[in-house]
Amino acid sequence: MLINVPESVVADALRGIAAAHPELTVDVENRVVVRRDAPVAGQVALVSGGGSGHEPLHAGFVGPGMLAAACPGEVFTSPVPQQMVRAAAAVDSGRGVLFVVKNYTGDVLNFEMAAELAEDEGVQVAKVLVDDDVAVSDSTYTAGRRGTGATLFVEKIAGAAAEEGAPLERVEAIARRVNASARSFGVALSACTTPAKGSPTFDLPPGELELGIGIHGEPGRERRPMMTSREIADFAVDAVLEDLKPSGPVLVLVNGMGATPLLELYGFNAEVQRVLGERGVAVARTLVGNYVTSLDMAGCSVTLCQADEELLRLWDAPVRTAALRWGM
Amino acid sequence: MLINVPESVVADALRGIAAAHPELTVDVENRVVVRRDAPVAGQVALVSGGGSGHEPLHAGFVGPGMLAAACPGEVFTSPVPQQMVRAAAAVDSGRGVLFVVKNYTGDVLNFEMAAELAEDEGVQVAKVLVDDDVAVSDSTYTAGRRGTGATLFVEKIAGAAAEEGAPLERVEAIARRVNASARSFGVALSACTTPAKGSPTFDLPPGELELGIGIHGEPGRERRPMMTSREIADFAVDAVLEDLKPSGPVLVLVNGMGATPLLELYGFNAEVQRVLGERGVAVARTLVGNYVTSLDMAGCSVTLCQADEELLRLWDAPVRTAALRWGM
Amino acid sequence: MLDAEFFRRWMTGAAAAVDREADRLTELDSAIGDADHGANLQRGFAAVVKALEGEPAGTPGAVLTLAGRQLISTVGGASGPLYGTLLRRTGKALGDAAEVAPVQLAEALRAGVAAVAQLGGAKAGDKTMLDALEPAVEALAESLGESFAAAAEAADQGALATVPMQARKGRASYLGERSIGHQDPGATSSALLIAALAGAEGAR
Amino acid sequence: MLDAEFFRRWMTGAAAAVDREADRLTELDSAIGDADHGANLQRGFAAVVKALEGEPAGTPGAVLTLAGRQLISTVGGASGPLYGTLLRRTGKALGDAAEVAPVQLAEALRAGVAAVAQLGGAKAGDKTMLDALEPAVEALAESLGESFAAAAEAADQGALATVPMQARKGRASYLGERSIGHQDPGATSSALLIAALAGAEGAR
Ligand SMILES: Nc1ncnc2c1ncn2[C@@H]1O[C@H](COP(=O)(O)OP(=O)(O)O)[C@@H](O)[C@H]1O
Ligand SMILES: Nc1ncnc2c1ncn2[C@@H]1O[C@H](COP(=O)(O)OP(=O)(O)O)[C@@H](O)[C@H]1O
Ligand SMILES: [Mg+2]
Ligand SMILES: [Mg+2]
Ligand SMILES: [Mg+2]
Ligand SMILES: [Mg+2]
Repeated sequence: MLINVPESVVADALRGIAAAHPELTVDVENRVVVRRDAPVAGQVALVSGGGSGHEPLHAGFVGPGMLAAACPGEVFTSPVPQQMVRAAAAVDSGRGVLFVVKNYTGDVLNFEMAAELAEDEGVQVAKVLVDDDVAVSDSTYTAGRRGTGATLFVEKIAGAAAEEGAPLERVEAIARRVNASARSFGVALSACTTPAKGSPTFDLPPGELELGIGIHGEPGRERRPMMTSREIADFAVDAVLEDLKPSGPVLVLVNGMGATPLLELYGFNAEVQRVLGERGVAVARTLVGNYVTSLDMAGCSVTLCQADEELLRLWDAPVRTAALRWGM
Repeated sequence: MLINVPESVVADALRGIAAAHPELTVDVENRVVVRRDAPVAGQVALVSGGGSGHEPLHAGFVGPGMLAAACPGEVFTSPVPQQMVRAAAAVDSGRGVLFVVKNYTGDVLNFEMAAELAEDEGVQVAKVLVDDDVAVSDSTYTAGRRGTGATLFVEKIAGAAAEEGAPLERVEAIARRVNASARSFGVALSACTTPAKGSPTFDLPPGELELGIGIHGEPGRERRPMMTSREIADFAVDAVLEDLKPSGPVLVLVNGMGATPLLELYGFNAEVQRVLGERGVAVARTLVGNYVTSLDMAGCSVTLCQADEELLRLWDAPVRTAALRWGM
Repeated sequence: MLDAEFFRRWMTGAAAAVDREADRLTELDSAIGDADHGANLQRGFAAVVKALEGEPAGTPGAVLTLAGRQLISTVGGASGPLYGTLLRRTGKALGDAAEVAPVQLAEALRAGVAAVAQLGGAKAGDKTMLDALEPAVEALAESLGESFAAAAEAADQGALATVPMQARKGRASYLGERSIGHQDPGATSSALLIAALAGAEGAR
Repeated sequence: MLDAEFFRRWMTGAAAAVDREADRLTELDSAIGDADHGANLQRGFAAVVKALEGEPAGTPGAVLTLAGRQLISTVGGASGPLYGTLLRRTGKALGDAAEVAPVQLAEALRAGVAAVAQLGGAKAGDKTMLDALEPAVEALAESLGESFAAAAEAADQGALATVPMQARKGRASYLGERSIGHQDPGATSSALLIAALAGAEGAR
């Protein structure tokens, strides 16, 4: 690993982000990344956060048209409430703050505590829970579906609505609509190595893969002998479609887990597009890259989001962040 | 690996690029990626290419303000002359074409043949050789320095000059100036796995690293016990500075080799900035990310480019490609 | 009677135990979670010890609420708010008496564990820290707060009993049946916490 | 005399040898290069065989120039232009005679190898394909073009002799002293090419 000591990876990364992105205000000690012009008068502010190790999520999505602030926790560990409280105070223009929370017990509990504390301080807070991972059945036997790739869609699209000046209830409603319209499925071709553990989080022989993984280096629901890109695309897309049943065109995110070469990821995208074509699903936009990662895990995930005209317009709206940028 | 069969990885990736980027024209069969609006009247056109496996280089840099076309070869194998001939014909507006060639025997020979053939077809061709890797001593005992991270600087800055309408000699001169002002040094924390070989290209135990690697999965000049991010930054930056001796502010590229998590790469950037500060080198701009990769290799490289006002202005100029985009 | 010193010893002992067992906790978490439980608690209890060092003796309740707040503000993850709530609520239930009777602690702990159950929505058998905490609280109550050793033993047994369970809460639940056969990291750290309580008593 | 059929047999034999030895060539290239030499030549010679199948018999010169053009347009890398040039120049030197004498081939090959040396700027001892090709051409010339077997033997020896050399051209040169101790992949494939020549003769 390219680190100093496991204890300092997050602080080190924040210093590195600060140096590379003068358009961000980085509070290294308190672990809050804020767009420099915050609070922006008249705008609802989106605040997200979660464990580190998923970069560019979330700090790479801070900027005009997307997040107002991000709160990185330790690696794969949700941030503590104080981070979100501080972030909310820094970005609230008086029009309220939307917390974008990936559905993990830790994130839910810490953001919940933060919301209470921030409201005590007079900030109006709404929350949206992202839970798009169809590999987890949403039942009383689980902690509910995990938040994975759809987080990018929620943050981009609701962020665009906030940038347009929409009020908190509307930004929240749009965020919920995006989450409700999006589903993901992920596959690991290797485990990942966390700084704290220093060795792969699980054993996965080269000839096997894990289907239905999350983004925390955890094993998936099922292990199988290695499949081809074509077979993986069939499996992942069908898993998503079975649950989503889109009636119109979709946004597609073909996401790398961190160590899958872009060459392979684009090849996988070709297969994803093929299956979608075979299933009669029209594609409105496609994004390919390492956006919601799991450190150095090899693998990929597919997220589909059914997009009506409004969502599509907000998706296309200008955005200016470290990892996602267009139109400005 | 996330592939179908090794033989089809490049074609598969090109189909995936075509699906994700409607703003590019992708000739899958002939392996040429062209910006859709080419040829652009009044503009010199930059054409680059090289072996695949370094994505987003080069196809991810095709678009307004950067390359007019890219020619991807097989994995780690330079493209064949016909690709560049075809690309040159597709993008030449009559003002000539600049071939951006990384200094490897294969690339040099194939681009050379292509230049002859393209000139036979009436295209005015100039060439710039990128050879920035200080790990290789440039002597009669080597094939000369490798072209690595500086390629991004050359393509961006010369591309901006071309976009402004500069004539071929000027675009060529600027490209040469960027290359002459830039140096790189790379480090591998793991080998990479090529589709054709299917196993790591060399054995590197977890507790060791290779100093002075290139971007083709080849071993470096020297193997050492694992170093910290801080130590690696000291070593890499000093290796570059010893050779470059910059007298003014520099552009910094902190580049991941493919499998190094962005979290670690940003942390490494913090260390790179620290050394530069200690050595009294001013930093004008910093770019952090996986841009010139070696498939799934873990590791990083540092490229510094001394930047006068003109180069800085051209660096800041708008660019709109899959991997590098700002201002439009 | 148990004074503030006793509760400080408990926290210091818990911190030492977590330090010693951090790798094992992380290893357990890497089998059915995300490989951070050891590091999480190490960070948290180190902060607890540091905060306690900077504070005057105080009361039993103050010691635990301070510790709870430290965990909440330094651990993150699921275990931060849960353990933080456990200690804060237990501390609050102890009020501001300078000394508390063991039976009072037994009662207060029951309230703390109930708060954990409420916050996380888990119940016995879900393969969580509750599977160690609830038996410990029961054992302590049965002995009218007198036998911390029995509580520690019950917590240990409870942690062991998570091995054959299928997780229904927390990250391990994502694994479905594959969570079976592994001991829950949180239940394991809970057993350490209760063992540290017994240790604090032993040192009286 | 050697007719077009002979040269087709040479190319087909070379393609078969490259196919058979592809993994070994790639393995050698992974030690001091970029692990693609086997795949490169497989792709190239498959194209050669396919192109030859689609063409009428032609002349010895036409067979080799066609093969050379195929290599240039399908291999890429360093070896594509170099082997392509070798075969094209050899073919050109043979002119458009329907049959050529072995001594003519020896002469033509010498011209082809010289063109490789000129294009790549390498010379004997640089640890490249030239270290197999040049001894082969010498041996052939010495036997007045009569002993392809001697040429193959010389090429083999030449390839083996690259083991202790430090590379001064191509990718292996980046390794400096670490390139010592490995056989050069290009010299190895050159030995296969010359062995295929001997094989084509044996099949006469
Ligand atoms: N809803 C819950 N109720 C009670 N305990 C829980 C719950 N969810 C998780 N836990 C406990 O938390 C432990 C994991 O803690 P930790 O690894 O620190 O957090 P995270 O899962 O966020 O990485 C689990 O082993 C389990 O005992
Ligand atoms: N300048 C040169 N002159 C002659 N032969 C060369 C030269 N450079 C490389 N070679 C040969 O090419 C071989 C490598 O071919 P290949 O692996 O196909 O290309 P690449 O190095 O581009 O991957 C080397 O083993 C060497 O024999
Ligand atoms: Mg965690
Ligand atoms: Mg090659
Ligand atoms: Mg955990
Ligand atoms: Mg090679």
